[in-house]
Formats: sequence, C-alpha cells, structure tokens
Amino acid sequence: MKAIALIVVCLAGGLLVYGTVDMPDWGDPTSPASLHVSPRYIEKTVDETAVPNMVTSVLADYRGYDTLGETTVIFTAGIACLLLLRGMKK
Amino acid sequence: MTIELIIGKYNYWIYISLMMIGFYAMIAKKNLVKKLIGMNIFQTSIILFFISIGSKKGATIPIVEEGVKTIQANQYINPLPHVLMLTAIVVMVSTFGVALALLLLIYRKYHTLEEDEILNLRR
Amino acid sequence: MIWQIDLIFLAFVLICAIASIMVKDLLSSAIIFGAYSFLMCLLWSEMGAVDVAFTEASVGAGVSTVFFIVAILKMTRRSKD
Amino acid sequence: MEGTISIKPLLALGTSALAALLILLTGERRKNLREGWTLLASVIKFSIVASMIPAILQGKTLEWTLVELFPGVSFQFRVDSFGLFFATLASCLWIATSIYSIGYMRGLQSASQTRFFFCFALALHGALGIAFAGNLLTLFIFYEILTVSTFPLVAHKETEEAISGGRKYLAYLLTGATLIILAMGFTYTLSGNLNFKAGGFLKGHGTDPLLILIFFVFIIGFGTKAALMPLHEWLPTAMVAPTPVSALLHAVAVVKAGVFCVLRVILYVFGPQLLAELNLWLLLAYMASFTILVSGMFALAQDHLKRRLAFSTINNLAIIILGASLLSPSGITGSIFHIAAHGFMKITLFFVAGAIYVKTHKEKVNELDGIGKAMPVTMASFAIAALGISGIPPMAGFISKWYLCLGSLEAKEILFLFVLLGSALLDIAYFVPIIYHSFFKKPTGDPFPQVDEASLWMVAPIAICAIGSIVLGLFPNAIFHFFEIATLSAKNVLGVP
Amino acid sequence: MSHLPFPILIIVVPLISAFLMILLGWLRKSLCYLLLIFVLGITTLSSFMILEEVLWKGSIHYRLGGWLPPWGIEYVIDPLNGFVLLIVSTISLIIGITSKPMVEREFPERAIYFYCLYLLQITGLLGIVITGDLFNLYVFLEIASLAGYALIAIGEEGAPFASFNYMIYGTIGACFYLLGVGYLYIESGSLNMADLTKLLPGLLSSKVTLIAFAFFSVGIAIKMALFPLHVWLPDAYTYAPSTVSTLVAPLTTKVGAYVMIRVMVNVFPPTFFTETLPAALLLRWMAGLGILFGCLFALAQKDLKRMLGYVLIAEIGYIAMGIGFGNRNGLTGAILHIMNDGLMMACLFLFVGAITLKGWPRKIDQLQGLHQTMPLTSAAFVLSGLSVIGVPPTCGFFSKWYLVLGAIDAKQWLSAAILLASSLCNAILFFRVIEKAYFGKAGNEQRIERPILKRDEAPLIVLIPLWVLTLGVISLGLFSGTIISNIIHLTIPASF
Amino acid sequence: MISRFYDVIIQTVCRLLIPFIQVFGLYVIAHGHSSPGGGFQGGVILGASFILLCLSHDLQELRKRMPLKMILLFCSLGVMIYAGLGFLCLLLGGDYLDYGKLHLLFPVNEIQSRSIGIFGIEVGVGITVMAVMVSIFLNLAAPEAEN
Repeated sequence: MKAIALIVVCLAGGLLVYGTVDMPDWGDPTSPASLHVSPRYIEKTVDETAVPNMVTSVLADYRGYDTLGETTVIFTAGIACLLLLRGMKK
Repeated sequence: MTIELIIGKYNYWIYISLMMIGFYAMIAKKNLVKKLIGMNIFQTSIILFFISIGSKKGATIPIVEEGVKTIQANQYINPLPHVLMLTAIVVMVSTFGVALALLLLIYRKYHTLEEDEILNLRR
Repeated sequence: MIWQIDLIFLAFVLICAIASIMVKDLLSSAIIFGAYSFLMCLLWSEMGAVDVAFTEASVGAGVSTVFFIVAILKMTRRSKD
Repeated sequence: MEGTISIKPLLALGTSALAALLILLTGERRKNLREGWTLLASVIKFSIVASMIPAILQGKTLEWTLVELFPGVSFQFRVDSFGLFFATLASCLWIATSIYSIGYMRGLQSASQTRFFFCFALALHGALGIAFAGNLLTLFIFYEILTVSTFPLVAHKETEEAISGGRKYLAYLLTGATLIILAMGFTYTLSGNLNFKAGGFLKGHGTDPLLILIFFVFIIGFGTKAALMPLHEWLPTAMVAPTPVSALLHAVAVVKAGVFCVLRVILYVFGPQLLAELNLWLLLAYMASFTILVSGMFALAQDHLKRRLAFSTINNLAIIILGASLLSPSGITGSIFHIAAHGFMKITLFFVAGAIYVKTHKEKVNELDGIGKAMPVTMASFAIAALGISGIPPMAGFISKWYLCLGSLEAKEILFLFVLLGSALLDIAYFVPIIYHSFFKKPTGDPFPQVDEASLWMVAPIAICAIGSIVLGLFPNAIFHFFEIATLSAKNVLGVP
Repeated sequence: MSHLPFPILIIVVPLISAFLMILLGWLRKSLCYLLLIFVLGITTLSSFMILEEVLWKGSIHYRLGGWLPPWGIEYVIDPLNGFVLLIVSTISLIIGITSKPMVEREFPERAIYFYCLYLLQITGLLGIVITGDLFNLYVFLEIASLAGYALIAIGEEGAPFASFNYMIYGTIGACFYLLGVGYLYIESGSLNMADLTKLLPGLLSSKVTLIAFAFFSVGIAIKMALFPLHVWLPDAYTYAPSTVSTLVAPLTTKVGAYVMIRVMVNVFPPTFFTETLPAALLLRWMAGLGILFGCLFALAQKDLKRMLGYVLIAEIGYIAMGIGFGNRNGLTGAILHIMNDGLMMACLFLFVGAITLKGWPRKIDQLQGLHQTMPLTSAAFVLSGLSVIGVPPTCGFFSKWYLVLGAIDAKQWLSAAILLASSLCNAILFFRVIEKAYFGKAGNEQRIERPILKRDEAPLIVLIPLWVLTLGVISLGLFSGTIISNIIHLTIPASF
Repeated sequence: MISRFYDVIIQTVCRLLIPFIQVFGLYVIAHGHSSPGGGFQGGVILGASFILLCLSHDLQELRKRMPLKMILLFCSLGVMIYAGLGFLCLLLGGDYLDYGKLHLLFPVNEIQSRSIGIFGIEVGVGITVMAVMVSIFLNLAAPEAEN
C-alpha cells in the first residue's frame, strides 16, 4: 500500500515538475498571468470601484460571484456541522 | 541553462515537494487525523503555488496608496491569484471543519482513528 | 522579496510539514501544523499577498488550530503512524 | 413499393398491449374476466390482422410511422406480405393457444396465472411487432420484448429446474441480442439505413469480408432464437415451461420469430443477389443441413416427449432456413409456407403433450403405451400432425417439403434434396414409434383406468389445429391464403414479376 | 428586459431559499418541505425556459456583476449546458418530492438542516453546470461536495467513515482540478472558458498545458468515479441515507461527466485529447476496465444498494468511453447517457429507498415475495433494470447503441466487445434480483406454499415519482431521436 | 471539558480583551477597502473572540451569549445580505451583483455605489463567517451527551 502510494505521489510530483519546465520563471513580470487579464484590475480598480485595495475590489466586485460561492461554502460547512453533530436535539 | 532553470523554478519545485508530502500523507497514512493534516498541507501548497503565480519581481502589494495618480500594471502584484486563494482558504477551512465533525462522529462510533482498526471493526 | 529569507522560510515550511505528519502524538502534530500555517502566512506576506497572509494568520494559524485541538481533545492523541 | 398509410398495424399491436395491461389490472381476483380479456384480445387481434390480407394480396404494403429514433430510422410498422404471413399465423394460433392455456392452467391449478397470461399477451405483442416491423431497429425492439416476456413464462413453475431453464434461455438469447446490436451497428454505419427492402439494401455498401462478418454476426444473433444447431442448447431445457408456453415457444412466437428474423436478414437486408455474390447461401445451407441431420438424430435419442418434440422443432426450423438459403423461388416459397405448416402441426403436437400431462402427469415416451384408447381424439390429432411433419401427403407438411425439394433442384444442389429426404425419414423414425406405442401396444403396468379425454378447453384447440393442418395441406389457399402470400413474398424478394 | 433573468434565477432561487429554509424552520417545520418543492419547481421551470431559449436563440451569456467576461464571471449556456441543467433540475425535483417520507422515517429531527443542505447541493450542481468560468466551477464543486459529504455522513452505521473517505478522495480530486486551473492560468492568464478556448490553440505545444490537461482529467475523473479512482463511491452510496443516495447517485457523477466533456471537448480543442495526446486511448482503457470491473464487482455483491453502486461505476465507464471514442456518435452516446443514466439510477436508487421505507432488507436474497407486497414498485425496478441492461425500447438501449456506433466508427473492436459484454453482465445482475423478487426461493417443489403477503405498496408520494421516472425511462428511449437531433447534435462541436 | 480549571486572571484578561478583539474585527471588516482585510478576516476575528470567551470561561457562557438560534440567524442573515444585495441589483435593472445600480438608492455616483455595495457584502460575509466559526467550534466542543 505504502509503496503504491509512494509511486503515485512520485508520479504526480514528477509530472508537475515536468510541467514547470515550460513555465515562466518565478516572479517573471512578463508572464501571461501578469499580462492578460490582471492589468485591468490593477489599473482600473480605483476608477471603476473606488476601492484602493485591489484584492477587495476583485474579490467583492469583479469576481463577486466567486465570493458569494465562498460564503455559501462557509455556510454549508456551518450547516453541515450542525446536521452532523447537533441534529439529534431540537 | 540548467542553472537558470533551477534559479527560475526552484520555488515551484519546493511547492511541488510540499504537495507531494501532503498527498502522500493523504493516501498512505493510516491515521485519519494525519490524512486530514495531509489534506491541509496539500491545499496550502496549492495556495502557495497560486500565490507565486501572482508574484512579480519589482512590484509591490496590490493596494493603491492614496494620492497615486497613474497606475502601471507592473508596479503591483497581480491580485487575481490572491482573490482566488482567499476563496480557496475558505474552502479549505470549511472542508476542515466538516472533516473534524466527521472524525468526531467516527471516533464516537469506533473509539479509534486508525483506518485499519476501523476496517477491522466494521467487518 | 529576498531570496535568502524566502529559502529559509521554505525550508522551515518543509520541515514543519514533514514533522507534522511524522509525529506520533496528534496534539503535537496539531501544534506543529499551526506553526506550519504561520510560516506559510509569513511566506505569503513576504510574497506580497497581504490579504491572503492575513486570512491564513487568522484562519490557519488561529481558528483552525483551535478547532483541531478541541477535536483532538475530544478524540484521542494516540496515533500509530 | 410505396406503402399505404394505415393504422391497422398499430391497432393490432395496441390490442395485445392493452390486453396485457387489462390482464394485469384485473389480476388474480376476477379470473374469468382476466381470461376473457385474453380471448377477446386474441380474437380482435386476429380479425384486424386478417382484414389486412386483401390489401396485401393486391400488392400493397401498409405503413404506420411513430417517431424517428435516429436519422433515417423511425419506429415504423410496415406490413408486407412476408410480415403479414407471420402475423396471421401468430395471431391465428394465439386464439388456439389461449383457449388451450385456459384449460391447461385450470387443469393444473397453477400459481401466478395473472403473470402467465400477462406475459403471454406481451409475448404475442412482441411476435406481432416483429412481424410488422418496418426496419431492423423496430424489429429488434420487439425481439427484445419477446425475449424478456418469455422469461417468466419459461420459469413459470418456479422450481430450481424451471428457473435455471429460464436463465439459460435468457443467457443465450441476450447474448444473441447483443450480437445483433453489433451487427446492426455495422449495418447502420455502412449504409446509414436499416429499413427493410425486398431484395436487400446492403448491396453496394462495404467490403466483402466485412459484409460476410456482418452476415455471420446476424446469423449467430438471430440464430440463437431460431435454435440453429450449435446454439440450440436453450431450447430443450426451456421445455420445463408449461405446455402452452412450449407450444408458444416452438410453434408460434419465439423460435418462429427467430426464423422470421433470419429470413428477414437473408431476404430483406442482404438480399438474394448479394448472398449469391458472396457465396454465403451455400455456407448457410450447409449449416442448416448439419442442424437438420444432427437434430433429427438427437430427437431419436430423447425419451422425454417434450424434448423429442423440441429437437424435432430444431430440425424443422433448420429446414426453413435451408429453404430460404437456397434462394430459388420454390425454395423460398416452400420455406415461408413451412413456417405456417410447421406452426399448425407442431402446436398440435405440443397441445397433445400438454393434455397428456394434465391428465396423467406422464412425460416420457415409453409411458404412453395404450393411451390412444383412453384419449382417442387427442392421440388421433397427434398422429395426423406427426405424419404431417414427416411429410405424408394429405397434410400441410407435404406441400412445403415438396416445394423445398423443388427448390433444391432449382438451385442445382442435389445434396440438399437428400438432406430433406433424410430428415423426412428421421421424422418418421422418431414419430411413428410414439403412435405405435399409444395405439397398438398393450399397456404393461398401469392401464390408465380413470383417464379420458381432457376438458373441452383443451381438446377443441387440439382438434381444430389438427384439422387445420389437413385443410392447409389439401387446400393451401383455403385459410387466409397462406400459400398465395408465401408465393407473393418469394416473388417480391427475388424481384420476379 | 423582456424576459425574466432565468439564468441567474436558477442558481439564486435555491441559494436564497437555502438560507430562508433555516429561518423558516423556526416558524413552521412543516413548511420546509413545501418550500423545497416550490423552489425546485421554479428551478425546473427556469431550466426548461433556458433550454428553450438556448435552442431558439442560441447561447445565452449572462454577466455577473455586469463585468465583461475575461474580467468578470459569466454564465455561458449553450445547448449542452441547458440540457444537463434540465436533467439535473428535473431529477432533483422528482427526488425532492419523494424525500418527505424517507426523511420522516430516517431523521425527522434534522429535517431542516437536511433540506437546507439538499438545496445547497443542488445549487452547487447547477452552478457547476451553468458557469463559464473555471474557478467558479471549483467553488461550486466545493459547495456540492461539502453538502454531499455531510448528507452522506448522516446515513447508517458506516456512513461517517465512508463519507470521510469520500472527502479525502473528493478533496484530492478538487485539488487536482485546482492545480489544473493554476497551470492553465500561469500559461494563459485567463480563467474564462470561452477565453481559454481562444487562447489555448496557440499554447498546445507547451508542457504546462499538457500537465494542466492531465490534472484536470484526473481531478474530474475522481469526482465522476472513473474506474481506478472510484474507490470512494460504493461505500459512500451504500451507507448514505436512501433519499440522499437517490439524489447524489444519479446527479453528482453525471455532473462530473459533464465537466469532463466540457473541459476535454470545449475548453481544450477536441483534437488535443484525441490526436495530440494518447488521452483518448487512456480514457477508453480506463472506461473499458471500469465497465468490466463495475459489472464483475456488482456480481459479487449481496447488498442491493452496493450492487447499484458498482453498476453506477460501470455506467460512468460508458460515458467516459463515449468521450474517449472522440467521434460524433460516441459523444452523442455519452451525452445521451448522461440523461439516461441519470433517470435509470434515480429510478433504481429510489426503488431501494422505497423498499427500505417499507422495512424490507436490502440483501438481495431476502427479497422473496417482494412483487406480491409491492407489485408496482418492483415493476418499476424491472423496467429500469431492463434499461440498464439495454433492452429496447427503454432509453438505456439507445445510448448503448450510439456508443456501439461510436466504437465502430473509431474502429475500437475491443471497446465494442466490452460494451456488449457488459450488457450481458448487467442482465445477469438484474435478473438475479428479479428472480429473487418474483420467483422467490428457488428451492425444490416448495414453491406454492409461500405465505401470501399482504399488499403493502410504497406511499404514493414515492410511488408516483418512481413511476414518472420509469415512464421517462421508457418514453425517452422512443423520443431519443428527437432529443438527439434537436438538442444533442447542437452540443457537439462542428469539428467532430 | 476544554479546561476544568477557571483561572480568575485569565477570565478577567479575556473579558477585557474580548471587546477590543471585537472592535478590531469590526475595523478589519470596515477597513477592507483600503487595507488588507475584509469580511472574511474580520469575521474570523469576531468569531475567534467568541471562541476565546468559551475557552476562558466555559461552554455555557458562550451558549448564553450566542444561543443556537442566534447562530443560525447570523449564518443565514449574512449570506442573505450578500445574495439579497445581488438580488436588489437585479431588481434595480442591472445584472446580478451589479452594484453600479445601487446609485439609484443612495445619493452617490455609480462608481462609489460599487464601493458601497462592496462594503455591504463584506458585512454580510463577516456575519456569516463569525457565526459559522462559532457554530463549528460549539459543535466540536459540545459534550456527546448533548448531541
């Protein structure tokens, strides 16, 4: 069992390492991730949302729907705990 | 060439080794709590990976100082991965909470947290 | 972003990760995991992800460690591996 | 051949489906009503089917399309001469069978009769659907309905033996069905079409080896139901079923449906021309001949009456396939006609076997000494049918065998003539002893003191079917123009004006 | 705006109602069930309207927060989405209706939380299907999974442990998915599916894309329980409470299958997994092995629900195999099978739910006499079982037919053989149960002396939905031609 | 169960500390616009303050402050604020979560209304997160007999 796990883990790790070869270097300012979508968040956040903290503006506005989902996840967890551990009473 | 590769990528490799540790703990450890820790390590390493996608050399934290007029995209770190990872952390902690609740249930039922013992008990 | 600090943090993080899954006592494991989270948080803040670091500090190192300890106290500290 | 749109096929099918539903709803509580439904439905269905005969004789086809299942293939009923032939036979014999099964079931006070009648109606539904299907897919749908609905019938007695017989039946037939799916898939991929066409539609599609492969997959698929020799194993085991079911299996629905499907594939999917070009007919004919001879010998060796009949059935089914594979006009006519002739005669034989079982609980051949005295009408009918199957002149079997022999001459393959003659001899060899035992041999031990004829519910169908097979022999066109329709189909298929 | 914003209503209505459910639970507990039905009704209605609109007017794009796609999140509903949405919402409505007696029997005191999580689970599933953003998909995936873990864990004896295992595997799956998203993001800088479709053809040679694809596939495969990654499924679905397994079994895996189609065929160019990579080959192998494995293991089971779990694994194999053929017919079969399998599995698991509701054991060899007490219920089981076997005219046949056609087109004889062999295996499986239920004990000659059991049918609130599903199983087979030419053919990219 | 010994010093210090922690939590929620922080972090801090209350006193104290009904109310209320705000935008004629439409209700321009919307949802997130944290903790910490 452990040997299989080790093989699987190494396989996954090896694949991931193999993938990194073609990646942009760490912290490369010209990587596609820094050039394609994100510049607008950085440049327009104040103009478009009047929020200087880009993370907040992206979190709550540009990708506000994700955050709604996130809150729902939290809510789900809360209800799940109630269902699992508390349901008997009440 | 190889040196450049190593300098440029070593961070990723460390994340990946972290990921492997977590992954290994998830599938090979017999203790359920250890599995859970592995799960968390796995998730945090992914978060680490995402955060490092956003990092930019020579850029600062993604909060605009007051009074700054012109904003260049390469002045600030890419905020998008941060946002995504905030969500991922939340997911992580939610999963963690539910998992602990499950573990509690399991422990109440079997009075052990070892996978093999539980499997024996169930048989 | 100073790569020496970065490297040190990463090394610590790795050590903590390995330690937390190797330790036999679950309570220590939880504590080490808390330390791991905190180091992770430092790493992130060092990378400029302040929001994420803040969150991790409050969640990973804070609340979830508390959850963990509470749960382990309710269960058992024993672990075979 | 443009089809005339007609709702009759749908009505005929609807009748049996509705009957099945009503039987289920009426249930165990009102037995008379339940059996009433069966009778009523069989009569109505038969009259609907019969009313289509004139139109078919004029050379029309009747069509009714429901929904398109996928491009080019609809859920479609299309009644042509061949289909109608089978439908007429099936629905006609259903009346007889349902009368008989009422008597049989009451005689034995069998359990779960509702299920029995329900599945019976459903099986007939399937058989009729096969007859009316306008394309391979529709045919396959009903083929599966037939397969599945027969399973509870075979396993009806709920004994270990019955259930394992049912299992075997299902295993064989479902395996066949999966092969059919494969073959249909190939056919559809090659031609984009599954609609039957007299003379075949596959010509000009695909390479020869592929076509040969498809052909064999089809033959093996449908051949399981038609009990071609290496695939016949399920049939004798399925004899554990109640006798009406065996009658249904062997005379009317299941195996005949299998043969019908094989013929459909030979004549309406591949077509005589293509088969002749690929030289497949000869191979098929050899397979059939093998089956004929071997199964005849097997029949000789059987002690159990119903098993002997089962092997006789295998024998006759192969004769039908042989006739069709000769691809000559007389051969095809003979083989189609033999479907009806064998149907009438074999159903009589099984009815008799059932009647004997109900009255005496005897199933072995050598236990029947002297039973002819006790049940004269029954055993006389048995004699008529048995001789008919062997091909003795006044009965229907003679005509079909005669045409089959002609067919083998037309195909210039004398070998098959000898096969046919040999099979006739085998038939005589395994039937005559039974007749001899029952009428002329003195009973050794138990002389059937209290046994007389079975109830009228059972004797009447027996007698009617026996008479039917004589009438069919004397005047092949008298009842429902069986012979004419068979000739017509042969002409259509071969493209002879 | 002339039309109602159905695309958003379909998510937001169940979401908000889930929160309302908690508040409503204080006032009147009995109202919860009604709210559930009402909400699911709205969802079904909206999904119906959405599908209709999509079919008439083309894809719907809905921008959340009013931001343009690559920056904001958008919903993209094309026929494939719409179709799966309709399946998910309809089945969840039907199962929702049946949930009442089961909840009252199994955990009446937790009904509020249960209904709340039920809605959240459906929200998650719908959200996965409807979204056009890779990360958003992850978020909803987690909602659905978390709700699923909790719902499964309240089942029988072994449920928490099974659920924990499920959680471990599910998290690995989700993490792999997230890794895939990360790799794609680092390579392309985008998270939007439509945007990625445009960007990816230029990036196919990169190893990063390759690895991203690999991790996507593995992650999704875990979520949809494709063969070697199915380990969590049988336990989880066996021990789950019956109403939960009825909901989760038909839907979760199917939604996973949808994501797989979406990612492999739409996000990545379809040629990528058929030609550039041996992924299609691998998928076919996994699927083929999965089908065989599922069938064989199902044969070994004594517990009906567990058997169905393994059947489900085999069914997932069908869908994966259809995708793996990489041709039009195969994909048609796969998409059709999403619908058909959803129906069949809902029907079968609902049957198990119905008999457990009446106190029957789930052990297969203890089912004698079932058809006497519950004739209609067991008839539904027979019909859906026949559909799994692939007997026409039930719908199971038609998807299998397209899969066989796909196999022939792709010249995959082995796959075709596996497909056909599995239907035989399924036949053995289901007739084994049917024999027990209908022919009772196969002992010697003691058949008629079975005690005549009184008729004790499942309550109408279960029976009617069960039969609705059963009729769906039969009739949708006959209408599959219409469905395919009007919906499914629109979902397949033209390059196929 | 957490600790059987209740130390006066710890209790007093915590009692003193908790209000500050709570204020800080509120600050984090409110100040998320221009500094790190926001609803989630603030919510966790608020939740942590209640957890601290439980740790320093006992379970009953927390139960008194935060009865189950209140937790449930907060849980759903927070998400309701979020989803409802989105729905409000929908009603005002925009897309879902399009805060730009909130300027119809508040006397601000479209861009600032986005800022308001963000604040609104941060508050919602904060409430939910706080309640859920407390609820998870309570459920984990509660003795078996009560469940």
